[in-house]
Amino acid sequence: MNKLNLDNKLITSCRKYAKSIAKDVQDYINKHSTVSVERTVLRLLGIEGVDKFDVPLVNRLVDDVKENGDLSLGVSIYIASALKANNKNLTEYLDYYLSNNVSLTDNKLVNKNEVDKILRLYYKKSLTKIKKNRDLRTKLINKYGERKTELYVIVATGNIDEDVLQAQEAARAGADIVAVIRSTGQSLLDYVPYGKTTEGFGGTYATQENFKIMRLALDEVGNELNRYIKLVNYASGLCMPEIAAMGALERLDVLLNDSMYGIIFRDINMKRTFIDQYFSRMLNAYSGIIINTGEDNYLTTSDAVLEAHTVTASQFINEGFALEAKLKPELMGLGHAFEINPNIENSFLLEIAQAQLSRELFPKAPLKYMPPTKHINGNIFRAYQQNAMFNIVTNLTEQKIHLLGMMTEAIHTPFISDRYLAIKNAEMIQKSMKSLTDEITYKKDGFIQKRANEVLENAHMLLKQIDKDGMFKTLANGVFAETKRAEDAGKGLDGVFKKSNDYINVVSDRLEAYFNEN
Amino acid sequence: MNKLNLDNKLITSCRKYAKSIAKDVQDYINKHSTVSVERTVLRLLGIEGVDKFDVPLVNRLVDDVKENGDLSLGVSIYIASALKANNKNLTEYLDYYLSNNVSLTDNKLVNKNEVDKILRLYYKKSLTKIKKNRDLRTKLINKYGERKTELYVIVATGNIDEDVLQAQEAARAGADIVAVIRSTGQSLLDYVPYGKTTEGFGGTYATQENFKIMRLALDEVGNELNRYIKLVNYASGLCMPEIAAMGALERLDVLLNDSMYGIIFRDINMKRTFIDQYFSRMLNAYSGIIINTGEDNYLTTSDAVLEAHTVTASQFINEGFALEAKLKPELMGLGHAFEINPNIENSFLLEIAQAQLSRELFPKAPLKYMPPTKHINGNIFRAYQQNAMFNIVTNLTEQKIHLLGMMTEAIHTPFISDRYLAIKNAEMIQKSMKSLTDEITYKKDGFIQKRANEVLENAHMLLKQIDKDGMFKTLANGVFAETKRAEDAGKGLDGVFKKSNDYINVVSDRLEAYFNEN
Amino acid sequence: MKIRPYGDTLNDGATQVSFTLPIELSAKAIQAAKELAKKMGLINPSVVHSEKIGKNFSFFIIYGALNANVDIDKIKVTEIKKTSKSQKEIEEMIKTNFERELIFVGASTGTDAHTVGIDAIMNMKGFDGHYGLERYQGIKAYNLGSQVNNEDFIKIARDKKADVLLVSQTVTQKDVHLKNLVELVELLESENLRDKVILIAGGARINHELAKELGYDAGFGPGNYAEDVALFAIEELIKRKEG
Amino acid sequence: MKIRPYGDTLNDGATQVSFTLPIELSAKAIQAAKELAKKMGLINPSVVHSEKIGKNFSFFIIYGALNANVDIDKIKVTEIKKTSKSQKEIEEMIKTNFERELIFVGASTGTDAHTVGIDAIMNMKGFDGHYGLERYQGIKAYNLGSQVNNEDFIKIARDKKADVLLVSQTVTQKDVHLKNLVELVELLESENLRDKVILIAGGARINHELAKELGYDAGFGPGNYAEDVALFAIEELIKRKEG
Ligand code: B12
Ligand code: B12
Ligand SMILES: Cc1ncc(COP(=O)(O)O)c(C=O)c1O
Ligand SMILES: Cc1ncc(COP(=O)(O)O)c(C=O)c1O
Repeated sequence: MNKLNLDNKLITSCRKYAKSIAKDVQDYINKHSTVSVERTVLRLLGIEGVDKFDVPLVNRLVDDVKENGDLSLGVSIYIASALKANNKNLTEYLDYYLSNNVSLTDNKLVNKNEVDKILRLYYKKSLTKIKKNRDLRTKLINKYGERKTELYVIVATGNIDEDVLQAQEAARAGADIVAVIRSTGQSLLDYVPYGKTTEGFGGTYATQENFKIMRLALDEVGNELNRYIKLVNYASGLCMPEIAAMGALERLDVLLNDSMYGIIFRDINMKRTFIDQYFSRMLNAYSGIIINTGEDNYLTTSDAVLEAHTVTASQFINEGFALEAKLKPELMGLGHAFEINPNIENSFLLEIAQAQLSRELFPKAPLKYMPPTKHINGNIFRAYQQNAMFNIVTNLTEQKIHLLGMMTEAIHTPFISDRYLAIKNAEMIQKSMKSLTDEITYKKDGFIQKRANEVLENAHMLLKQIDKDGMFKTLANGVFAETKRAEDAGKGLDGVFKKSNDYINVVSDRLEAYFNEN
Repeated sequence: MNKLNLDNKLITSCRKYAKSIAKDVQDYINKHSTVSVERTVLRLLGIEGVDKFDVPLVNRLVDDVKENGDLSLGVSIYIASALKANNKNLTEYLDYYLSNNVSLTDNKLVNKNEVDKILRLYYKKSLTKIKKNRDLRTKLINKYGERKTELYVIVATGNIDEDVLQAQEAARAGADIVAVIRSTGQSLLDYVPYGKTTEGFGGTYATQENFKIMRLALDEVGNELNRYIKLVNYASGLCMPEIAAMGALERLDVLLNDSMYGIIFRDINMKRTFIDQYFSRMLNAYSGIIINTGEDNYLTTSDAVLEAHTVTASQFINEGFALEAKLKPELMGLGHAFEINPNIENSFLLEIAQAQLSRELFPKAPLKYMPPTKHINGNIFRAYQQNAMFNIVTNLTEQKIHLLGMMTEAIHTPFISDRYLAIKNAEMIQKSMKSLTDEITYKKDGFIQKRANEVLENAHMLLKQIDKDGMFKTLANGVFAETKRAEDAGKGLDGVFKKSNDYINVVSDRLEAYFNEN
Repeated sequence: MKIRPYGDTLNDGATQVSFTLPIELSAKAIQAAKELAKKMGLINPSVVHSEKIGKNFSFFIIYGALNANVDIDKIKVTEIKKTSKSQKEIEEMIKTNFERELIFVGASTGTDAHTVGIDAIMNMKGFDGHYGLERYQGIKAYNLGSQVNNEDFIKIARDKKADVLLVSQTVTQKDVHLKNLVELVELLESENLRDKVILIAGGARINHELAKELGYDAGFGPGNYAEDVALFAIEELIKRKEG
Repeated sequence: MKIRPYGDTLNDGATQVSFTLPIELSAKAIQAAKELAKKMGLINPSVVHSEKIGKNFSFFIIYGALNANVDIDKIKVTEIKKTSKSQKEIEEMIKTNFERELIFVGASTGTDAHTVGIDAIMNMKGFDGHYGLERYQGIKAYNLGSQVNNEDFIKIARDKKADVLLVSQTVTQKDVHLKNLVELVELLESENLRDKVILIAGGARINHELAKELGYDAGFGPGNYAEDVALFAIEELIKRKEG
């Protein structure tokens, strides 16, 4: 795996800066929580469903506290107090809550120390279920084995039933991983839609029921094929930790989980999403779900040659964030992409340099490698070729999560035949070039090595600067994706609050204890 | 260019065997001539056109001698005698010949020594024209420059006017070399059709007029583009040397010229075509026309993995034949192909090994590298990918004449869009991977090196065997392309004759003298 | 002049088609594909490839000769000629004809998060070597970014006293862009603003034809740059001033 | 059941088309492409790609929703079921039903030089792991190779007393294969031989349907092997013996 002759000291220094950058943000995070974090706690206590106005119960409860109580204490204490005061179990209390015009804040608050005792029963059930999911996943993967490079496709019809059909056919065609793309705009909703859905735009709503339906379908087809088919969905957005919880409960295997994506591409407030990200990644860590980060997206708005180092720097920072959340390298699906203009001389060599650099910098990470999108046009034949070239680099540089490019990338979300042809494209490369990476070495100080080292040096310089400026200012400067985002602008800031000294979050307390033990 | 770590002693030994094999056939050739060789002499004396039954004059004259005279003397002496006896120049004599019911053999034969003196005037005119063509080609190539790897496409509409249109558009799209495919079956005609043609099947008739029309068209578009566009046609077949002469006169740049192709794939008698080939290659050598050989075709009937060495062995033999005909390595466009089943594990590595082997064995030769055809099916997207993979190997192994694969290979002769897309495919690879071959080395004794050495060893063993058996027996055994051809079967044997001791061929005498001097 | 698709001979009608049928692959499925091709007007269609692409799906590639032709002399397209005017010349036009800065307000609207298109037209940096409107003297350009809903867009347009509105739409699935574009026109009309602005749409699947149909003044697809848009808007503004 | 092409939703009709038009690229050319697509029955066709591919040629890729559907229950295909019989079983059939060797004569006829197809069916070695007819006990197979003209073919068939004639045709440009195949039938009829043999055609563009139309007993395209051909011929010979 060592083909680039990289400077190890430089790498260590990058990590040091990244750690310091993440730590700085973490200091902020530790003092705050968000409505979404609190709703996640409720979900993990087992609260599901919507009221008669289709408002999710968890939203109603947290909003209730926000309006009528002191959310800075966290929602945990309010629930515990309500159960105790009413002498009801959770189901009984929720029935009571919904049928009578009461507030969660109506009750005398219990002593801080009692909270966990009252709620343990509930969150334990969830955490046990998640643990079982994790064990089952491990068991199934051990049973069936796992490909070195896994083929990842998306379904995006908007209709979960149609998605199921297409996901199963994709698995039969050879896909290892299936992602259900979310309906466009969902990431800006400050609640998670409920129940099975059959309408969406450019994707299907991420709901717990839809997760369940798809998980079942993939298990079914996996059983038919003697393979474990991984399921992916998207956490990034205003409900990051809630989706992480839902994904954990329904045995998703991968979650797109990146605050940077939300900030830059969805204009979500940075404070909000940093806090949400931390809690959601802790859940990912506990549930054994691989995260996918979105550095690849930077290259859709910035130039992939000039701004390559911003991807690398961001990967280091995302690694830093992930480590804060106790995520193991084996779950860090850092993102990168094949986005250099193919009309540039030696662009293929530049792509090799970049992909191999990611590979060598994060040797244990199940890197997510994205196909060309920006320089794909409506010429489906040209696109099919570009995807073949991308597939070659994927194999040459031994990536793990191999998102397949679609020949109709510039046209529509994939048709069933687009996906099938994409899989066959990747399979032909995988098979016909199986040992190619073992066969070849790159010239010492040649074009590829030089480029990789140059990108690493630039990333190092950038990290140093960011460490000086801090993340907030860096984002305001538009360092990533050439998009500027102000500290106090963007969506969802009103859902952020400072934790009081008496703040309690029974789930994160439990998880922290768990991580300390394990 | 040295990437395979080949055994030089083995290579030298291969060449020794090949030389001995070619020499053995040459001994046979030297004693014989054919009707086509004689017709070629007439063509180079300036005889063109057809009689009122559309029979080419050159056929009529040679048949005349065959019937009424002694062809073993060669046609030269009959023409010389006729001119002298009738005291006419050639044009006058031909008029006389056609209007009166006379035979070329009616005249008293001149003294052997007089023949050249009488005819020199005529063939000198042709040879001078050819020399001028050669010089002009060199001049234009020097003026415009030449790409390292030249993109070669075919036109095959059957209609020379439509061919012109498509050839010019191909050049504008980026083609460096344009081949006009012959109408299927022409290679079995024992005469060359005359004049401009607009009907053909799977290709356009190779006629001198069509050559002229296309040469003009390519010069025109080349002038527009500031490039020299090379013109290719096919000599192999029953009229090999005649087409070589026509090609020389009309400034073709490349001729498919391979007796082995005729024998195996057209069932042409081996003696006939060996003799024809020798004379035609002498003409190619004189006119600076690159020959293309057809080893690639073997892999359409034999397995490209198991029979790879037959291609290599045949390349050595064809080099041997070419050297006998005084062809310089710079004109030896030996053929090979990308024909391994892509479903075979590591087939891409096998292809690299084979292509690089050809490259290193014949470092000066403008190798002709053929695209996948056999394992292309009606899936045009898959085909486009296979062609991209082929284009990559072409660039990695620095081939010279790069025949472009068509996505519709399994369907029809190329549409204008097929050709365009094929050129764009190749250009994207050329540009984006420009320096890749300089960047990479193959593992010592790795998969690729091992395979190349194995093929070379097998070729060596085969050459040794062929040297023992002789070419005639070898072909009877079906060593190449798994096709057996008997020494005295096949088309065109009746056109072969043994030269008498008094045989004269003014053109070959002149050429031999020329080669001795140059 | 009537024309037909061209493969390798004039009027051969050579056409390639591909589609998936939601049935298992069989001789019957192949025949079904062929009959569909015939219904498309292909003479002698040849199913050159058929492949099982799932339990209940088969994929077909077909070649045939299209019977239909089209008379190109009868085709009318309202086409905005690509300008040969430079940024300088356009700035000059503004200076000559207007005493004030022209206000352009642009956004990628609705839930659309794609900004590259609108940025290409508006941002300093521009696209493909063509500077964006922000760099034009005489133009004040406000780029509101993406995910701007129509109400907010109109509000800001009114606040800024926009002369020209630029709307970008990239996501077209289930025709979400059409809904969104039409809604904007309706809102503008209901607020009596429609006639007071030049309304321009753009995006990968937008063209002038379509934009006109939807009630816009112009539409720009791929391959257009700031100068094309600026020139159109300014000529239109001059016309309106004079007319 | 009526079916339509399928993209990502049942009955969405999603269809891809590409062709070249013999005119320069322009908005007009794009519109012409769109109108042709409409004439093909595509609703809302979208020209997703257009490219100048020569001085006077432009290339188009189009997606649209096909309006037409096809009723698969009404489709009739005469299909030769691929056999599940093995070489052994077929040899047994011959032994049981005939006292003599059955004579098969095959060739790639006309100027066609492609032998891989006919070899796949006839040669010892076979194809894709299926042995050829030469290896069958009870069958005497003569493979005449390629470029055999119809007259010679018939002469040899008569000499060898052929029961079954196998004709391969690969080159189809300008329908040369049709001419050649029809000529063979006519020659056989004029020599009163047509009824005395089982006449079978094969090749990349041949199918049973087409072969029947041309007056053959059967036609085999890609994906067929010696056993399929042998079984058809032998069942037919038994029928004729009995009938
Ligand atoms: C970059 C990109 C993204 C980036 C956007 C970053 C950003 N800040 O813009 C990211 C990664 C965030 C993204 C996300 C998504 N994307 Co996106 N994305 C693309 C991509 C790769 C390129 C688009 C682009 O930048 N083109 C370059 C610009 C310059 O071209 P353009 O927009 O056509 O602009 C030109 C003209 O049209 C015109 N123009 C454009 N706007 C305007 C406006 C005016 C007024 C004028 C005058 C002219 C004009 O001028 C420009 C210059 O000539 C395309 C695929 C492709 N190759 O086309 C998919 C694509 C557009 N995305 C798609 C989808 C579905 C999404 C998602 C919904 C789901 C997903 N796949 O993740 C999300 C969410 C986005 C949302 N809700 O809108 C689909 C849309 C399918 C469809 N037809 O509906 C596409 C086609 C990919 C696909 N096949 O699935 N995407
Ligand atoms: C190999 C090949 C050659 C070899 C042939 C060697 C040989 N001894 O056979 C060589 C190199 C000599 C050659 C030459 C030419 N070829 Co060629 N060739 C091909 C190629 C690559 C593969 C054909 C093949 O072998 N297929 C594999 C066999 C097993 O498949 P099959 O024939 O379909 O056979 C199966 C069935 O159809 C069936 N079957 C076939 N015959 C029969 C008969 C019976 C009785 C039965 C029951 C079944 C049966 O059973 C087989 C097994 O399932 C194709 C392109 C392609 N990828 O298809 C072009 C192709 C056929 N060739 C073509 C052409 C034009 C030529 C040439 C005329 C010009 C040229 N391009 O050089 C020359 C001259 C040939 C001539 N006059 O016939 C064109 C034909 C275009 C058209 N549709 O008309 C093609 C499609 C290439 C192209 N796109 O231009 N060719
Ligand atoms: C990290 C990350 N999260 C989320 C998304 C998708 O988010 P949305 O559902 O907002 O389109 C992406 C898409 O590329 C992504 O890269
Ligand atoms: C060496 C050689 N000669 C000639 C030809 C073409 O010959 P014909 O015109 O007989 O098809 C080929 C075709 O592949 C060839 O390789």
